[in-house]
Amino acid sequence: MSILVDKNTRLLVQGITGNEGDFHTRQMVAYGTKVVAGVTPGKGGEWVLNGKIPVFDSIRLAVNARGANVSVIFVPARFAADAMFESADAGIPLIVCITEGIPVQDMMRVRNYLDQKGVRLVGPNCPGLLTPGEAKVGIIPGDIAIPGNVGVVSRSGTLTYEILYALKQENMGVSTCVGIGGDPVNGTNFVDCLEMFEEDPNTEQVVLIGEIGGSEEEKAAEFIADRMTKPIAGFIAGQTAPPGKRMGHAGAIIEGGSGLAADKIGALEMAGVQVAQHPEEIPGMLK
Amino acid sequence: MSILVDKNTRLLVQGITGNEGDFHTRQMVAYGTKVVAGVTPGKGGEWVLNGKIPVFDSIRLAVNARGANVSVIFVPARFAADAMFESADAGIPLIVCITEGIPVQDMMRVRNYLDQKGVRLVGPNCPGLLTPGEAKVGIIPGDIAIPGNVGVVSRSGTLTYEILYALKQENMGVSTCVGIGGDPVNGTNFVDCLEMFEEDPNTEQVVLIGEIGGSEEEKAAEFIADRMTKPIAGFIAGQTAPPGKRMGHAGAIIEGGSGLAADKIGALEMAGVQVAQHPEEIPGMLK
Amino acid sequence: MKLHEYQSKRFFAKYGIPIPKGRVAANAEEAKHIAQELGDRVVIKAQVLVGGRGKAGGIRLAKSPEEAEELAAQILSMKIKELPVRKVLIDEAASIDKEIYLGITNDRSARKPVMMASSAGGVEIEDVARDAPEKIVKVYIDPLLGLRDYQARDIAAGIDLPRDHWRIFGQIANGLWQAYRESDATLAEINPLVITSEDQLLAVDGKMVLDDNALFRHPDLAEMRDLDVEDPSEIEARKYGLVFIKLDGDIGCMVNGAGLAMTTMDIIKLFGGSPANFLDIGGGASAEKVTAALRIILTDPNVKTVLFNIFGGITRGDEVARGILAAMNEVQTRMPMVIRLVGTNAEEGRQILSDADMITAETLTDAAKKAIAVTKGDYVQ
Amino acid sequence: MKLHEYQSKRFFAKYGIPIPKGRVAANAEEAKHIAQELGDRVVIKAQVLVGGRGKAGGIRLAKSPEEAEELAAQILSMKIKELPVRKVLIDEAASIDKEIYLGITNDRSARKPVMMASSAGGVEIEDVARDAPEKIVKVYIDPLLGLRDYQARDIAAGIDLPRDHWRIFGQIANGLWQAYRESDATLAEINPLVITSEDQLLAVDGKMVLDDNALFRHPDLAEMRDLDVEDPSEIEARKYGLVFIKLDGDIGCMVNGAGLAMTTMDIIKLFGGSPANFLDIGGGASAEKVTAALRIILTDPNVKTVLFNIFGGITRGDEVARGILAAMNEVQTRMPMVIRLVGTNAEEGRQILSDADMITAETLTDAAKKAIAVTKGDYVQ
Repeated sequence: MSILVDKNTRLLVQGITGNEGDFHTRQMVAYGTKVVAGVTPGKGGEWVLNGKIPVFDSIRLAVNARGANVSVIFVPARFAADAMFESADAGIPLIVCITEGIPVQDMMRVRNYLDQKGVRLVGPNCPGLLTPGEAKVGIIPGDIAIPGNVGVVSRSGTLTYEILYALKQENMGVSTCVGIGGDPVNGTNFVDCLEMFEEDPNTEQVVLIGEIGGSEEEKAAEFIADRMTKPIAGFIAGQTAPPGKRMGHAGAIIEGGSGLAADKIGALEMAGVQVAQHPEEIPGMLK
Repeated sequence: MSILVDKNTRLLVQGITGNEGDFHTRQMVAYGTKVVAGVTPGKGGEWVLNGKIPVFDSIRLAVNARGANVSVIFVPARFAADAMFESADAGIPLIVCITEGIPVQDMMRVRNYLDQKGVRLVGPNCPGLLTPGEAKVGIIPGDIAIPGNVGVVSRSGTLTYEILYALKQENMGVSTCVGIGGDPVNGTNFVDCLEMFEEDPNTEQVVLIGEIGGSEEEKAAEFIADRMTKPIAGFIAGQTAPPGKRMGHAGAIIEGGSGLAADKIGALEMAGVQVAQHPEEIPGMLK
Repeated sequence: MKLHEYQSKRFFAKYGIPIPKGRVAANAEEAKHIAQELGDRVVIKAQVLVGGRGKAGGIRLAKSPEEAEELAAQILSMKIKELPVRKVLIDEAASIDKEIYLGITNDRSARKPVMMASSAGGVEIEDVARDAPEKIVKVYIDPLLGLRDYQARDIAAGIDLPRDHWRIFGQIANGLWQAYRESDATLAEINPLVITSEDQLLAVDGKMVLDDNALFRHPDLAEMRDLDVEDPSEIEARKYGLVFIKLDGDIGCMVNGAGLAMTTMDIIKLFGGSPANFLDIGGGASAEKVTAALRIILTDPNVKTVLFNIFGGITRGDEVARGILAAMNEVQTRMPMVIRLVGTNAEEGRQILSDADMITAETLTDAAKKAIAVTKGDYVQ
Repeated sequence: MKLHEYQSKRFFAKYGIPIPKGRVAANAEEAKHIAQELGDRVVIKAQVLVGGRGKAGGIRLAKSPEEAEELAAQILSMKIKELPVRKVLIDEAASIDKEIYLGITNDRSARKPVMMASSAGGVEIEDVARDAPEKIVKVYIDPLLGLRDYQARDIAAGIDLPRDHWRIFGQIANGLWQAYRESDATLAEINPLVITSEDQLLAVDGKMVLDDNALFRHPDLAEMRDLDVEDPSEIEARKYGLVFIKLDGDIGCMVNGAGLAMTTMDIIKLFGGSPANFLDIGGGASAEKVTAALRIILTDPNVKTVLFNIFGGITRGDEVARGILAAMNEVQTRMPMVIRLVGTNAEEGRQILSDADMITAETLTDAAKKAIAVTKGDYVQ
């Protein structure tokens, strides 16, 4: 068991013929993910990966022909909003958007539209999803995690890999790892993932990796205090970040005294989360 | 029993201090409708109808103070879309818009937004609702109908009165009369009303008054054939209307050979509806 | 309200849609000058608000300024479907490889704008819809979100547009959406959108119909209204807030409410008469409106009788009757009148009118039958 | 990206927001001319992209063109929070009866734009939020629908604006929404929006912050970027697609990934060191990017050690190591380097780097401790 993606995932890749799309499609296929179709407008009719995967001009055509149930987006930022609208309109229930640098007003429109349609979005500006041994949707390296009972949710990319790697060093396995992304307006948030992990019978404990900016960690703390029964270890990046500066991620910024790491750590600890001083402490905090 | 409005209706009047709003509020109150508040931006704090009804600057204030559950709109066409958005955002579940002449692109935005919010709209460009003996919401003259078991739904105004009047002459009573309005894009349609009448234990038969333009009568015919058990009498206005001309109502136009009265009459008759040659035949068709 | 081709195309151009170089002329000399400026081959196009200009000879190709002058003179002296040609558009002639249809209109069932395209351009979309509906591609536009890029691509793919045109087609589709949106149009149409022999996309003909109810937002567009297209009595009626549509019968109708007005026409026909018009005087029945309406009806020489059908509703019947009498007094006509009055105090109203020697009726059928009898000269009191 | 006051106000004016007459001057003489044109009393305002201009003496009232010249000269010679004043705005002075705050920003929790207003204008909204939050009125805007008229009225009522100003306030609020929307702003603010003693509403000061990610849609606005506000190394870094933020420690950091880069800084601090910067070199670790990043780090004279933290992920560790070596070769520095490499082929990578006399580490803590030791001069191999 797992959340969001598993061996029943039938994946469609938006922007499959671009550099990123091509490279990561190979990685995903190599991992065993069922990639059923690609979409690149204007390249419909081609086949990629040595003729294994058909390319379509539109999501609707791809869905009709191949029955995809998850879409992963590698298209450039200026086309990403349209890509999400297209997927949502074609009835894809789960969209994973890897693309970084999408205008925030685009994301507000997309998120509000997707909410109306009941479509789940992971990202944007995220590494995607990994259910070890079953499916890899996005760019998380497949070889740094083994199947197991730890659910991982994170706003970060390589920092997430760091955690997965540290867990693997201790021979601890992962149910699903969700990179929710570093943008200020995104899809699935911490609370959504915690709720799914709480429900998932195969997840026995959870790692939550937050960072400065926004208040999603505080909301997660509230949810944890109210609803979570499974043990949680956490880490918050950016304790030394200066205020008013975007720390790489568009969402990682301390504004008007809010979004501080200290506040987030405090809130999580109050909710009973063990907060690590550095990522390498995490495995030791889990049972 | 009845549909949409009854003695539990707590009505709010948008545009209560205008000529139309003032006049019809008096009529509605005289009929016994519970008018709990009025809204006219900039006139909050006043009281109208000899100090009986408080006026508020906004719907939210009115709803908070007086708990309205239906809103009726008498504001000018250029402000009507905003009035509907405001009511919907304030949580009013049923909006009745009397205003005529609202731009159709406004109505497309309003209707799509209201659908998202699950808000029901009756109108615009309609005479409103009358549940005889219980509530009058809009401009249907109260004295031309008596309580009874005939449900009436109509796209027209005075033509509807004509039917109510004809029924009353024969001492036949009405459960609820719904004027759905003559605009091409509106809220509640024939099928919605037929569905409610079919469910309403107090409605035993239905009168449907259509006119040229659009295809709502054809859809009604389909619904009647599939789902209605109660007897229906109908009338379609505009058999002599020339094509390409808007017959007063923005929606009453024969375009590109569609929207013809003959097609609508044919469809209804196929569905088992008795279609009258003129309105005065209607009472005789009912039991 | 319809815009002329040249107005529509200019409006489209504001939104980045490529249109041919061209200008409008009101006389042959101007047409010659414009043709000289534009160079070799020009098209002279009658600017009238009806279809079928081409068949009527209102669109001609000129190969020299002199020919342009001559053809412009011819076209400017024409009437097309009874409408005088007051202006011609002189456009640079395009060499056309392929013609596409692209339009947006309101879909009332879907309650959304719909963009339609067809690879069979240059003919009326209604004809394509009838003869080859499979050639029409449609996408519905979310009115809160607008046309999305992928939808434009879906259309391009659907009409088999070569891929190297997709990008520019997307811009044109988006421009057309913006034009439709910003003008509160009910129709915005490029027909044909051509691929030229230089492989460029070009909007060769354009048409816009605006929502009369939204013209308050577009005073600049409202000014473009061409009154030629309308019957003078319809224009006159609009001034008084009346809706009047002329028909070819002999019984003038004055009714409050559009549905009831149509019904009144229908019932006249049903009993063997013929309505001379549709006329909705709207709510109430003020002396001023009745006067204006009566004057308009009486401009029609075919009218032999006037049938009033007023459902009093909230307005009292005696007041309506007095309004009618005041109007009669003002207009001073000997035209026979049949008046049906229903509602509060209707009886008093009918009495007032009877006393003034008018024919009154209680039911709709009665009123129609009396009006028909009067018209045929066999009415007996 | 921030716009200057004069740029923001000009942009607002396009959307119908009333602003004072005024122009920008780059020297005192120009300032005098502008003051002459504008008449009696003018305000001279330093155009710098930091708050606190007023307190620093960067906003002054002049009662004559001569005084304007003098004050402009003074202000143009100032530095405000280390930023040189290169331009002054000369505005007609308004007589102010009341000051209001009106702004729009993104609410990340609500995922919607939020319009905020306060009757306590003229001070920073953050201060109002802290000291008198009840004075702030907020409405959330549906991003698909836009600001609705009733929402602007709700705001006007909420800040107790006299009713005779509601209509014009509605226009200003709608203009501000349009300006925010059309420019992809993350903040659009009028502070103060004043009621003048002539009872007019006037946007006396304006501020816009644009979304860097959306500048591709706004080339005209992107051109307005004022580079003075940024550290030169941060500007340099952007050219190479790097994100660099200078800090005041002595351990230079080069990390792939923003979260990991923050974590690297945190861990340095945790073990008693002090990071000299945040630097995210993004995905992979190409020789070109590493070279540029290294050069930027080395421009900081405080840097005593550079810590590389590269989580290889899909990129192979030996390739990363070779990239680093190539960069070293290019830059030619003797700065001590501590390199932590994880991922596929990381061991091979570390071997390559060891062979080249660099200090390598396997864990993050190990790397941080080694870098600190090197910096303090007590590193023992």
